[in-house]
Amino acid sequence: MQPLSNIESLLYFSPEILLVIFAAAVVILDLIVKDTESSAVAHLSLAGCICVFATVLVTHFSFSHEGPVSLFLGMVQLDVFSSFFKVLLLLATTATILFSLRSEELDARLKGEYYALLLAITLGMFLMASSTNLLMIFISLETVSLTSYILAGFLTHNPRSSEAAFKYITYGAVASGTMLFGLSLLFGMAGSGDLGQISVRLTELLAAGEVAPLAVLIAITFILAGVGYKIASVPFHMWSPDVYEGAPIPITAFLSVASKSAGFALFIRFFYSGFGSSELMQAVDWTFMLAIVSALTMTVGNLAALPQQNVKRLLAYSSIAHGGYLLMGGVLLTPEGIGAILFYLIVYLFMNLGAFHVVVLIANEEGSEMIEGYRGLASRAPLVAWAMAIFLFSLTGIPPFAGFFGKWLLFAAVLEQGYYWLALVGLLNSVVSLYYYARIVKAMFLEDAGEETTQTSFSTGTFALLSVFVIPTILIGFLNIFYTFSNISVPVIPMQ
Amino acid sequence: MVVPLISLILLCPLAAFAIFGLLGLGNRSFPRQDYLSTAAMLIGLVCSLLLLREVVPDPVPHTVKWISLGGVTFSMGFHLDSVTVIMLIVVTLVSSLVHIFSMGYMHGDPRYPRFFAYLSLFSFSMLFLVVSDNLLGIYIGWELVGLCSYLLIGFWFEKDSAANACKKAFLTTRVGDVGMFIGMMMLFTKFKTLSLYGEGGIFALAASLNTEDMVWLSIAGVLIFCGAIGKSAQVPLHTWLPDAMEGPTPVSALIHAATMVAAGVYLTARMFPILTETSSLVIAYIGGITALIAATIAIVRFDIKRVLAYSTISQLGYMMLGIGAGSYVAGLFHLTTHAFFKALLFLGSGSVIHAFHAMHAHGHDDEHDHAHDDHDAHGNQDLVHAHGSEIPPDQDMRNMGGLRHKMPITFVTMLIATLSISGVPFVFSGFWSKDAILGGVLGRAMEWNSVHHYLLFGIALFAAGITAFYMFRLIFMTFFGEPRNQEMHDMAHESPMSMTVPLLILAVLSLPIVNVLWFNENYVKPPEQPHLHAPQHAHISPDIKTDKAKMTLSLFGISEAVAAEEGGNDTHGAHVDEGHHGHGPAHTIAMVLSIFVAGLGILLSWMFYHRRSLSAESVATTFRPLYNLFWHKYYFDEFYDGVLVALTVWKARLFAQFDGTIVDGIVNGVGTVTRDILAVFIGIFDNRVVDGLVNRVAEVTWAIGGRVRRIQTGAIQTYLFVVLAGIVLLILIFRVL
Amino acid sequence: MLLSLMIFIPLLGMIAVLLLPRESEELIKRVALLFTLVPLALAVALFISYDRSTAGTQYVVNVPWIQAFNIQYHIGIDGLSVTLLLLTALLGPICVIASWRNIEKGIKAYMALFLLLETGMLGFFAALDLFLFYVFFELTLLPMYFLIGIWGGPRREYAAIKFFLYTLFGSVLMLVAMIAVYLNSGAPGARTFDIPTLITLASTEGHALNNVNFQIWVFLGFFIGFAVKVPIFPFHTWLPDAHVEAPTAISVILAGILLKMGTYGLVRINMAMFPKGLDFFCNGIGFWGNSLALLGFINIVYGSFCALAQTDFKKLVAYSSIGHMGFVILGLSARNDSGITGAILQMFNHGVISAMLFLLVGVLYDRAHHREINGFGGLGTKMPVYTGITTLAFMASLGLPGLSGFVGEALSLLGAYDKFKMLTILSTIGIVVGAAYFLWTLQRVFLGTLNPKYEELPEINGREILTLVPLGILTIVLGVWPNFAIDMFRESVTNLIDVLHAI
Amino acid sequence: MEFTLKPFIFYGFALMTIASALVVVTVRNIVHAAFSLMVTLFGVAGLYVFLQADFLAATQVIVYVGGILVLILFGVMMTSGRLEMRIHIERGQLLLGGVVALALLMLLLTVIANTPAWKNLTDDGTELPPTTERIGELILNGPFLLPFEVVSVLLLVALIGAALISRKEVRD
Amino acid sequence: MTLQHYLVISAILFTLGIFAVLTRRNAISILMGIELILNSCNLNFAAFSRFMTPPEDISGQVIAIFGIVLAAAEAAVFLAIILAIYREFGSIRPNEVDTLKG
Repeated sequence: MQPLSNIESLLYFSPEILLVIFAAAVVILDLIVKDTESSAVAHLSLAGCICVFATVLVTHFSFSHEGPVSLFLGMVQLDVFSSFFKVLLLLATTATILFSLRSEELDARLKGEYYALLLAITLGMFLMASSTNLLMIFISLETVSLTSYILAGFLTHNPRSSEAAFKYITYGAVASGTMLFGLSLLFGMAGSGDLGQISVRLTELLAAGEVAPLAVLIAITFILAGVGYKIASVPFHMWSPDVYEGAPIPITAFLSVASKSAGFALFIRFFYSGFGSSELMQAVDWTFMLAIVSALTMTVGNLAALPQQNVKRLLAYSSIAHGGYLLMGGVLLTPEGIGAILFYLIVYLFMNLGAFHVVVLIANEEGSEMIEGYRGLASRAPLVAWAMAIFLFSLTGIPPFAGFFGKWLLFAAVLEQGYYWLALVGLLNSVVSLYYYARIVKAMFLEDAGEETTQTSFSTGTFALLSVFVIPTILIGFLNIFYTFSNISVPVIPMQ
Repeated sequence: MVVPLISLILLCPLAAFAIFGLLGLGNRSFPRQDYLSTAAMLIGLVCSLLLLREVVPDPVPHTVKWISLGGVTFSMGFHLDSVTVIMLIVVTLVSSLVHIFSMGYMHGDPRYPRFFAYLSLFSFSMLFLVVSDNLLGIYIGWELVGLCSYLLIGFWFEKDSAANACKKAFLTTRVGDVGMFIGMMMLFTKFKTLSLYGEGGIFALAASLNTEDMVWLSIAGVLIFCGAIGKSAQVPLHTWLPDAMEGPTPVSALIHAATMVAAGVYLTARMFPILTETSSLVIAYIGGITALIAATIAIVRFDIKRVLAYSTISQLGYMMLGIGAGSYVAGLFHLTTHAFFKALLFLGSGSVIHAFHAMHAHGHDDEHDHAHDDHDAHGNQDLVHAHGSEIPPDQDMRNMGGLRHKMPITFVTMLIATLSISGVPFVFSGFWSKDAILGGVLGRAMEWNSVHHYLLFGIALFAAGITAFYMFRLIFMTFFGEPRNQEMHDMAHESPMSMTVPLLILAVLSLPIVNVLWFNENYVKPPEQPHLHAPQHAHISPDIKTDKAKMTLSLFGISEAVAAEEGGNDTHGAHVDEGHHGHGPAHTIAMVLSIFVAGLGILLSWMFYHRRSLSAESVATTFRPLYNLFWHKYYFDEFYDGVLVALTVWKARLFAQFDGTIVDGIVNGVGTVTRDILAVFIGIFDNRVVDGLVNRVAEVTWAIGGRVRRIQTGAIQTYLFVVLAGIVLLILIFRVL
Repeated sequence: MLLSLMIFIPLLGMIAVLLLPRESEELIKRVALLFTLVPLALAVALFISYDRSTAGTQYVVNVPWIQAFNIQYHIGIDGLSVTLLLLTALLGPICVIASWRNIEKGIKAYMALFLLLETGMLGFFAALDLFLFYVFFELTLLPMYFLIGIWGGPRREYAAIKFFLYTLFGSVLMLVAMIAVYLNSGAPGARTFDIPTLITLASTEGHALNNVNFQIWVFLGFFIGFAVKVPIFPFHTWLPDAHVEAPTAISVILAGILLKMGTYGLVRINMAMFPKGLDFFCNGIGFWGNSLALLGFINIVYGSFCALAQTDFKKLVAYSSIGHMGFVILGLSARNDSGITGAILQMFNHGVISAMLFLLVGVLYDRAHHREINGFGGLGTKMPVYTGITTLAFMASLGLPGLSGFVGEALSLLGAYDKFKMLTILSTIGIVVGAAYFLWTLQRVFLGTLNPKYEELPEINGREILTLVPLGILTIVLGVWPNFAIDMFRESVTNLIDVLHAI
Repeated sequence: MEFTLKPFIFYGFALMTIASALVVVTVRNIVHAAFSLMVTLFGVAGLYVFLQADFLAATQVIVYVGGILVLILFGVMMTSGRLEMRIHIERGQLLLGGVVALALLMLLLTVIANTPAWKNLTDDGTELPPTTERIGELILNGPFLLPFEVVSVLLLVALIGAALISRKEVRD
Repeated sequence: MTLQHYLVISAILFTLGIFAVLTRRNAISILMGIELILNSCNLNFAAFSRFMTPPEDISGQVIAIFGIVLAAAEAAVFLAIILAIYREFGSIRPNEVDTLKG
């Protein structure tokens, strides 16, 4: 597979280019439109998302017959895997834009920049999903990170938002610095920035005894700090509850879904394509380390979620725990495991965004993110309450909701490799998780609101959006096509 | 003809009950449930009589598959032999008479139709038990009669005493039933069937068991007998029967005298072929002890029904003793005669109660009121006053006296029954049957040269004397002498026709006319007992045997009429029954002795209670400990209460029970103790420990959650520290592992 | 097709109910009733047309579902499932009728959830694919949680979450075991969830599923999952709470069907699929060899004694359920025809009888608004019909011959005695204590002098009688003619025993 | 073997870099720290020169010293209340941080010492052609075109974001 | 002047950066620490480019240039956020910015 030259690559790269164009257009439109109440900017960015979506599909179907294509002289790669994530990420971005439109906490006057930043971060994530070069990996990661810091701190009048941004950037800078150090070590060992070549060289060097396994291990661990911070895995997770709580809700939703997905894309690309060769794994068996990280991540996430009163924070911890479940699939980096991660990411996208949508609605209505605000929701707005219940039970992993099917794939992948203890830890964790999810359900259904209940009415648009999340959450598990999707999207280990 | 007839016998009463049950759903009832039930019983009686001719020597069970599993089958079916038919006749006859009697006795009761429906259900259950050819069927009938007994004892459930009594009856008998069920399990596991008869039946299979299995078979036999202990109120599970007298008197007559309690005897007789020496001896001892204990308790009772109740227990003990001693026919014979005369006694007492009761009802609107009003004022011989107040006034013999003029028919019929039960010779059936048992026991004793059986004979003989004594005490106190409660006496009157006619019929039946069936050797044949062998040392010459007999006789100071019987012999071996009257010297000896003790008993009774030449009070004072023992019914109830309560730390309650009223026995004992201690403990255990363990896990999880949360201090540098330390640790852990 | 129709008609009913306006309560109830009556009719049709002479599954539907994992929509019935399907379908309309008047708020959601629950239960008993089986198993969880949690008593939140957590705990262990079975069922690509296939594989010498150690562990995984549902000591503590707090109809379902799901699972999966694992736990040798029977014994005695200690009527019935399910476990551990038949009969009969008992408690609670046993007394005079039906139910429950409770109990014990003599003898304590608490309750509630507070207590009404009569008839019919039910599953049991003895 | 000054100069730069970096992380006064950082950055630039990375060294001086450091100083001035001038350090934190940092250092040194591929690679001192042109080629017509473009987007984002966040709030 | 020399210097710089980040209770000092870390990475890249790749391959140096650019961008945003923090909290001591926790 010969990498395409810069010029040749442009056609394959059209989704990203379109994204940049729309981001620029949004900034310009914002300068033109003076009306602060207008949502033209948002609609332009929505249109952008849709166009990019179409372009992603067109690009994918036009070029997928060529197999994986390496672009820009080996910097990025276009394959089913990256297309899969692009679709996923665009869905998340679209949803976030829609949430932002409805959210009352975002500052109306700054919308132009806001949407431009959203499109820019999407670009970064696209690149994270398709990078095959160390430099590209780092740059895309930094793009996403820097934009995230800004988005998290977007509510400049809100100290919590600023604090979130501060913690986020401090944490992120250290993590990415550490990662860059790891990358430099890797570069130093292999003498190349290309993932494929690194894999080949490392195998040779390890075989020749030129490189000690410890060196590779340290490089991997340092890199894991950067990746782990993106997917919020223990011990790199600590920023996420604070940031999720402080950031605007749509951004929290976006971070918990899109950022995590992109992180997993990077993780899979890096560890599976880069280090997935059996020779490497024999020399440096880092899977056990990942297993420990995975077990710790879900346990810490779930246990810390138990006493939370703030739903956003609770969902932050839950999102950490889900990162742990997802990591299980990555422990051994088998095709089954990767397929399970991809499938779970689809499911997670819908159920988690759905849950955050409800959080947005309640925050708008109650002005509160606390569990008390959910009291008696079932009588005030039954449909919203039922939708929330479905999301939460799906997050718990209870049949017939999609979350169960996702978990089942992950557990099956782990058990397949004989990691019984890890599967057990995961399952017991999902029992624990029921407890805090059910607290919200309890508040919604089993407790009365106290004062006389007034029916809260939501617009049909709200319900339409809600059903966009509810229906997949119920149906995905029963439809073959999603399993197929996730299975064919597993990247192939490049043949050496 | 057999199947349709038996089906008819069973279905008629069942239909009568079903009609009541179905209408009951709509809270209605058939207007003449009494006629319906009675008619059903009379049809049954006719059919039973018709069945007399159908008996064949080796009956084949008529069975259907009831539960068929892959490997085993439980079938239900009829087994019709002579004993079955006789039982059928007895049950249907007594039941019919009780039905008729109840029309008068229960007249005006608000739940009058229900009473008859229950009676029908009982009759069905009892008849089902009787005709069943397998243990499962018997067990089903067994439990169903228990249910009916429960329902009927608690018929006047508004009375707390009745409510307690019915519960006690059910539970006490169930304890025995569980034993029986375990026995059934043993038999089933061994033989893979519960059918008794036929090729693959238990009896046929058990016959081929070898000697190693004898211990096992003995245990199984005794366990099955446990059911009989409960149902037939044998020691130690007899305490429920006296309490069961809380039920209406016709119920006492039918269920707790004539039929249901005799079912235990019937069961034991049915199991006759699998009894071994050990199990037979256990049965005999329990029967004998029961006969004695119950009889002695009866001496000191004042409640007319309780006297009869203890008498029933005592007589049931006789029957058990008879069967345990191998006198199969004698045991069943006594069952039959006892059914009639005891039913008669109960119905007679019912008549008396009814007479008093009617008067009693005048003063009180509530017809079941049993408030203790002024009857304490009358001079009673009560030594332990606390207990006297328990007896309803209309059943208290101390309120009676001189009724023979007021109620002549009742008096005469009851007298006949009393003579019969007391063993007054020749013209009363009771004499013959009781004598058959005594003779059988003595015969076994002599034949086997068995100390056990001599002892049992002595007990039985002694009890026979006591029986005569307390029965005549009852007659004297009730019908003779001066009225002790003039007001009540004035109101008393003879009962209506519906009540007296059954009395008269039963009186006729208490004469030895039914003996015909039993005297016919070909009609009732005792089954073989393949596992019952005479002890090794029992093979002694007839001479010595005779000598033994003579010695025994001389021991009692009687030497007459022995020689005449010496020609008779019983060399049939151990498994040949000796109940047939007039055989062997043993019977002659027994007869003579029994006549003697009966006479003695009657005489003493006459002196104490009629002529009053002896003072019961002074005797009671003299033998105070003994008297107390009898009065407290050998402390059985207290024992059950006490032992269980003693487990508790709740001493106060214990004492309150000893000097307060006699709280009812095992049930409340078990109930109270278990609730207060055991079950509460388990309840706490369940909440605290089992649940607590889970909750503790949850708490710990929660606490860890709190801890994990606390790491999230909010200070960014802590987070960074965790990251970097985490990196170091991950690398180090990996290096170490 | 008939079977699928039966399973999914309640789901259609749920959708229909959801589409109705919230205000038209009567209509909602009628629609719900209709959509529960249709499955009943279908169940009766199945029951009649079921071929009793064979052990094979009938009315099989087998279509691929999630091909990626070879998961199929595979349903079918054998004798055991058809019996329990009938029970489920029967209790459906009964519960709808029982909820007619006493559900005050949110009848729409209630009926919708109830119908969903029914689909879950029906599907569970018909599923022949392990994955489907699990999905249906869990499908019952959510409606139950809401039904207890929203319409329950004062401590409903606690009870609901407790029920949920316990069951989920069990079912995740089951999930692990299930995945383990799947992964060991063959080479990648040839793996299967198909229960009949798995049973065959598990008894194939040399197959990975046939390995003793594997079977023991997997057996344990499934066992704990089902044990929570049954519930088997010490996983039982959710039950009294759930029962006490749940509304009447839901208690009925809980006791009548949900507990049976546990025992059904034990038979269908644990026994049939892992005979070697089963053998380890009930071969009578050593502690482990007696452990299953021991659990049965503990359940019986412990449940009975706990019931004796209760003063809450409903809690008493709840604990009695624990005791009665012990007989099922004991019977199953015997592994012979009388034991297993007895256990299955006991499942069905307990379903019927406990349903009756809970309905009866509900009748009383609706009138007196409390369930304190000691707070009544002498009701027999005021409510003779109610007393009569209660007596019938009590007698059936305490194992009076002639009523259905006896047959199952007796057969279980007879079977168990063959293997576990001492434990069975000790278990008979449960019979006596069972009689004790029921009679004691009968006495405290119905006998004695009438509590003046309840002078005006109305008699049980026609609607309530309507819910009880079918169950009462079943109780009597099955007591008198047990072959009526046994005919259905005799062949299945024989087949199962062959499997068990083939090891 | 020709005696050269080169090693001495190298060690001088190395020492300067490390010593000033030590001052950066230990000195209490933030302005002193900032100026120490400048020395460090210069030192690193010197090391780049030794590595014959002339363009990189120039970039280092221009961007770091001319840009970032000035930015930092601005930051110091805009936020320096009286308190903020002195950097607060807590002993426990110092200890923990020191332990972790030392552990990391030990790990890295172990790796550096134990990687044969990195051993015995001496700078042979051959002069290489200037890099500027080649770097331009690589960035504008080579594999680094895409990163270059992306970084430009990133810089734009940072620009917008920094302006957005630091903008003084006009409260309503 | 072997590769190891450079690597050791870089490692020390990295560790000092980490140490600063962990111990300095001032946001700007933390930023300085981060800059040290990034410098150490760049030094690594440059050194590896010199020693581990063919002389004509200078991609390591280019990566280091990109590293400098990224560091600049990051510093800009970081300082902007520090200003926001100073505005909201009146302090840039990281341990005083801890309203979000638990």
